[in-house]
Amino acid sequence: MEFGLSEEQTLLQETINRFLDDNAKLDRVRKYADDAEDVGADIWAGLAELGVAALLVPEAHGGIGLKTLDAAVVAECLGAHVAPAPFLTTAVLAVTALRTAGDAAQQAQWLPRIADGSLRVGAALAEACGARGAAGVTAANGKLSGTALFALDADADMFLVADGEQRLHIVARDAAGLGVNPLPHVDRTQRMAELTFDSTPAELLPGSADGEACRAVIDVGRVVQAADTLGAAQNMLDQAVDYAKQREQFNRVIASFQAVKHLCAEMAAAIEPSRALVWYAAHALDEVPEEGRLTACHVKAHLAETGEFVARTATVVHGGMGFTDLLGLHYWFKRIGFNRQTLGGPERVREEAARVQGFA
Amino acid sequence: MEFGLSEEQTLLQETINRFLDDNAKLDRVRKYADDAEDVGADIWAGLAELGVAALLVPEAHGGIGLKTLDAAVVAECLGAHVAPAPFLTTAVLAVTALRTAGDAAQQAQWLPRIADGSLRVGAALAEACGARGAAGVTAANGKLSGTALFALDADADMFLVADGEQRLHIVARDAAGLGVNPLPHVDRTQRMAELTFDSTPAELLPGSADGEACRAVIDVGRVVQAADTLGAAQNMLDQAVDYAKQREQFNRVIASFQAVKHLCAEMAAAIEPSRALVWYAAHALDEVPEEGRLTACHVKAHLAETGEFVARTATVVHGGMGFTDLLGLHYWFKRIGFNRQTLGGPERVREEAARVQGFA
Amino acid sequence: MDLSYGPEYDDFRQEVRSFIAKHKHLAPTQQGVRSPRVKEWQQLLIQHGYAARTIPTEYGGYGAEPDILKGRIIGEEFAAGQVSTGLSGQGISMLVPTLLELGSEAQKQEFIRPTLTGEFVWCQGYSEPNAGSDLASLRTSAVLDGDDWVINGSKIWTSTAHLADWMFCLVRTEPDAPKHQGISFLLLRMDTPGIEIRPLVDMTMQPNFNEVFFTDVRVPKEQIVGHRGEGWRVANAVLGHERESLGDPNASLSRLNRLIHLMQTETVDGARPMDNPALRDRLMKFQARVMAMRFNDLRILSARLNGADAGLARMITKLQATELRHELEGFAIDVMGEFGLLYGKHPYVRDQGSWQNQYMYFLGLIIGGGTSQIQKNIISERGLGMPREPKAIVKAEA
Amino acid sequence: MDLSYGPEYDDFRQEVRSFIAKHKHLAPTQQGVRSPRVKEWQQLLIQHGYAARTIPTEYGGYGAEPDILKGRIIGEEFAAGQVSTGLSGQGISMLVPTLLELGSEAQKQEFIRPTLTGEFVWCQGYSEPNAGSDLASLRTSAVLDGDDWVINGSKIWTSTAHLADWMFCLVRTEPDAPKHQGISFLLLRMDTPGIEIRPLVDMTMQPNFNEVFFTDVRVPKEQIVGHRGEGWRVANAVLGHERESLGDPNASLSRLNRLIHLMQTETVDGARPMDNPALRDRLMKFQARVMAMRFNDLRILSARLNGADAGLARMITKLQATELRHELEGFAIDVMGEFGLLYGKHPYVRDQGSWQNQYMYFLGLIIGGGTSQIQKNIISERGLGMPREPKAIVKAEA
Repeated sequence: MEFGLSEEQTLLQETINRFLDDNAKLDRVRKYADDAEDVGADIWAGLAELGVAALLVPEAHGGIGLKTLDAAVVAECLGAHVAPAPFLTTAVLAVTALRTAGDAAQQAQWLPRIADGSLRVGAALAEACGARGAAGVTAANGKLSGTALFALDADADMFLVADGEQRLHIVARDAAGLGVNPLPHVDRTQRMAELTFDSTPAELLPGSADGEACRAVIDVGRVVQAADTLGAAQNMLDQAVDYAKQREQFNRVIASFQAVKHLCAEMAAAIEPSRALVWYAAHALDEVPEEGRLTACHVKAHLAETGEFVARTATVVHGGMGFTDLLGLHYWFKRIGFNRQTLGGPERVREEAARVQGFA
Repeated sequence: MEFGLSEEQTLLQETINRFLDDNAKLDRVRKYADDAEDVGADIWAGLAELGVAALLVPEAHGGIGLKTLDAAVVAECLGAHVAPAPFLTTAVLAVTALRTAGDAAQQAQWLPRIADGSLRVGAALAEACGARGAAGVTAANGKLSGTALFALDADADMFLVADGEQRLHIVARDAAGLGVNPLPHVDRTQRMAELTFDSTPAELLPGSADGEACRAVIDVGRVVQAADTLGAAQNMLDQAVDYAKQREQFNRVIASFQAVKHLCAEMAAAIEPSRALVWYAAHALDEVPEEGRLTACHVKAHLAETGEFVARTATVVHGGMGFTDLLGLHYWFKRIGFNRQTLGGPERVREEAARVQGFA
Repeated sequence: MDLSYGPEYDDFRQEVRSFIAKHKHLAPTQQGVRSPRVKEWQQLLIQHGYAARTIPTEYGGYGAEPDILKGRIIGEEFAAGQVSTGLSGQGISMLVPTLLELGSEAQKQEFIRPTLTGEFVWCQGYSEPNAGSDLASLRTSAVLDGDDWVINGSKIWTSTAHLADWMFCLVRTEPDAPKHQGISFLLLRMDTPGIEIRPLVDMTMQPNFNEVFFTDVRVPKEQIVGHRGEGWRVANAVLGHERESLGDPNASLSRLNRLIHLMQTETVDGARPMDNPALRDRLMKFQARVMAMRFNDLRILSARLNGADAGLARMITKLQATELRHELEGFAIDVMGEFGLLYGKHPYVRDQGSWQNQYMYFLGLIIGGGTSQIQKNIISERGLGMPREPKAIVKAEA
Repeated sequence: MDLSYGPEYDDFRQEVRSFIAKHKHLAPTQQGVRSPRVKEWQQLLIQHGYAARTIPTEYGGYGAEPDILKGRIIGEEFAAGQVSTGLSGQGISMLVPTLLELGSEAQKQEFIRPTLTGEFVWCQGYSEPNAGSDLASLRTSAVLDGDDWVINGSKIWTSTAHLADWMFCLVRTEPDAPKHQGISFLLLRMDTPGIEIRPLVDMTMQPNFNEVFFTDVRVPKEQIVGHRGEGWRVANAVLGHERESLGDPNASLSRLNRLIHLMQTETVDGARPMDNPALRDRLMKFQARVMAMRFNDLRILSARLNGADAGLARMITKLQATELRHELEGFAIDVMGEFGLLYGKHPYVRDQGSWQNQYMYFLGLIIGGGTSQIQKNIISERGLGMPREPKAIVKAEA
């Protein structure tokens, strides 16, 4: 009986955090955020060197063959550092899609390149989580047409695309008829684009015909994204506590005011059970399959709420400094906000949780 | 331009409060709560003497002919004192039903007796606000059959009853085939009963055929009940502040702890706009008919939420003493809880608010 | 992450199940501290190591090594079998561990065995009307007069005072010492002259608690645990345990499941509450919170197994669990509407009125055993390292 | 209860409407404190009494008797006509009333008219990096040297510093006095040597504010309003007004209506967000809150008309209104999902990104102008008569 991270996972956490402490400091993040040409290649290359890109890739394909909980550990580190890195898309969503639905040739072609960090894959799954407006992609004869709004990782080399029947396709960035239109949004640490398809050649992942693979990819994405939110929220609490211990008003550090203390206590009280839920949901996806989808929905929605509460409260504890760009606290605030809306907003995901149980 | 209570209304408020201060002290309320035989006749007689029973009865029928806002003022006083009195049922619901849907003979027969305090009318409207289980009443040939759950005022002399088509009927307590089965519930300051009908003679209010009268009765009931909650909530806040100023822990009055102060501030911040909403909703029912139903729904739901928050928070400020029966704080807690569920719970009423605007 | 207990424990679980299957017919169906059947059942449990498991045999226990998982398995299986786990109460849960840690040998010999067998029923006398959150300001005094302590004052929130043979209590014996150092921990018989017990009705309208008044109550001077002035330390040796036990996540889960059942069986205008998307959305929020607290509890368990402290995960439990339960019970009342208001004896009352009862009772638990305000102080100070409030110069103006 | 303004005011409303209809073509379509069109429009408004309405004619105003309802009617009609109400800013809203109340005759003559006409644009220098909630601990110093004050220090949150001709500010002139009594209120030209302005980008990524640094900035000694050490009182003469203005309930209503429009026009999987009952339920909660705040505002207005203080109804406005707006804007983002994240220039961005912008900006307003924590202190102390926190003996341990 061991509910928690293993020694290896703790070591992984320390390794990634140390790397990000050194290589994804806030000023590096700002540089990425301010400069559209900067794709954060150095950060991703460094992470790939540490095995992050290869984490979920099977050993047979040059990977490490770890599990969702390990991915959650990494995501928590990335969220804590608001690090720009295509981890969720490339190392989690694309790898899961290929493993679940790719044929042997596809796996052999792409998984090793993902594992060694040389291939970066974006993910256009928004329509499978609630298609906005007229967006949507249709597939026929190996070609895609239509629009995928809100693809994650605008800078990818190729894209994983869900069509209107939740089949999964792989499209090269330079494929004929593919348009990649970056969408400006609040969280400048994660880039999003609209993809337009005009009879664009695509490769179907053959195992995705019944839509189940797409849903499995979304499940793991939601869990890993929740872990990213967890890391961001924990970091905001840490920053708030540290700031409160230094900032003086009325001849006292504000950390000695009961109102400030209670705000911090409420954040901690929201975060701790959320952490346990993230761990369990990650564990369940691999080990308790009958609970996996339900806990994936719940962790997505619950961390959206925890994150929103912490993002607001930690900013308030910082007072005016939280509102300025000076400390950069807003990068965390916006990352949490981004994670809330992508891959399914909270009401949507809760309704899915009800449906999984036959309640709706 | 005058948003608020008139001098007459302030005077009314003072008069009622003074009467209740003298005649409905907590120990009197306890006596009523503990003794099933005590119908609170003294309190109601005294209130009737002050014109409370006659408030909404037209002058032509021996009443005072005042308006919903005046009734809200009285209800706020009653809620503040958790006073047992059939005001909502007799003086508001029944009078509104008779005025709106009764014929001249019915009005002449009953309104003067209501006005002079000699006739007490209960109200069985729960099914019109969401029929639970198989409950419901059918009407045919001047007779009622079926069950009305959760009739308000178990001690009434006659009952206003909504049938399954939201027509309104008057049934005497001693009518053949009427069963009045008291239902034990948490709020012992307001009594509720199940009514069973077995070909029970009833008098239809002829103006209620299209169901609109029933809905109008519910509208005014919701507003006046919200005012009752407002009074109860304000009183709980007042008690909490007073208690916090006296109670000492850690060598300080607890009112000097920021956490306690902020809980009280949050209650005040919830109550003040709620008061304005109660006033406006009451005003709108008479003077801004196009907004009346919408604001009646909103005030019911909003005061349910404000009330719940204040009931919990004021109890917490009282600490262990709030949990005991010693101070009787729970009478307010339970009154607010009762008002939340009767005449439509918050989700139900919000959905009605959406429907009124064509949103659902 | 490994949520299995391992083969050794699977075997143990089987043992427990066999015991339950074999002896279930002997188990009492009602709690009642004086019933012979309860006492016999308790004796049987101790013999098999399912009660008093880690108490040394010389004091009447089973004498097993502490094993958190075995303890948990016993709890799980007895709950699953809906079988009584024997006697409980503050004597067994608080006094016995206290005596084991800080009692004299004579006290251990005198009190532990009869407490375990149910011969001595105990109540706890800590809180006073003016010493709640600030327990250390308690005023009930004990003055040494010859060979006796003479006690005057009163206690409140004494849950089983009317049933108890004995009380363990905190009294002020050193009025001139700083407030935490002036307290002693005494044991006294409840039939001692000068004790008056008044039932304390709470908002659930049940006398769950009592007030106890002391007028010149004489207690032999050796009935002190630890030394004079050490009572605060003695009491705190086991206080932490109580706070955690308020937040049993399995109880929340079972309430949630019961609520789901209600939402699928009640109807409003012919539709089930479960068919109402706004209510369903609220249900899903609660389900996620209940899950999160269950896994948080596993995390704490896991830390204890490793001899570690779960830190914040443990500190937030009482705060979160009591608020969750209160809100969950309140939501069920919303789901039931007027049916949710019913309370008392009536065929229409759902689930014996437990929703209203628990809605109020858990508000009491939000307050009791360290209010949510005190919990937040603890979390921020001990968990987050934020400074204590500066001491006040003067009493605040009233 | 009488929500009509009465016949006199109905006439006045007609007048205002006629004016707007007749002159609307002259109104500036963009704010810009230096644009000649804005200044001409301002002049026209003052002539007709729609700007500077109650400022005496001798100082360049219209010289009308104060009439709250007429003021409100002007605001309502200009808003309805979507026509600029002329110049605004802290010079007009804060400095002019301050000078009228506490300025010398010379100061009134010198500053009010050019402020009203837009010749002098002002910024406010109150907050400092280490003096936010605790404004009175400000450290920017002014030392009298000959006929000049010499200022050193810095200010923050100075919204229009980069556009302003003048600043009114608080500086510490009596370092040895108790902190509230050591402050003076000075007026200074922004082109004085030694002033450096740095734009302060906030979380909306816009430079809504500035930092202003003073190095040996010399200001003629007569540019003080009130006496030395009276600055705190001078500033507070009009501070209360700012807090209330943050909570305009009509703005909340117009955002709510815009949100309703969105919920009826956006689609998810082919259905409108308005068709989602969980979102609809949330919308209805917000609608009730917006309504309640609107009527609360009417109550405050009504009290002002009667020369009374609306008390708690007024004190809770800033707290409630800023939190409501922040949450309402955040809800709209939920409604829009990923569309709600879009921000910047792009055809897909809804409503010019105003939902994200206002979501963040109102979080800033929850913090600014007295954080919610400070507001709750004020409500509990001034509104509910609860005692101030006792003074600390020592600085808390860090």
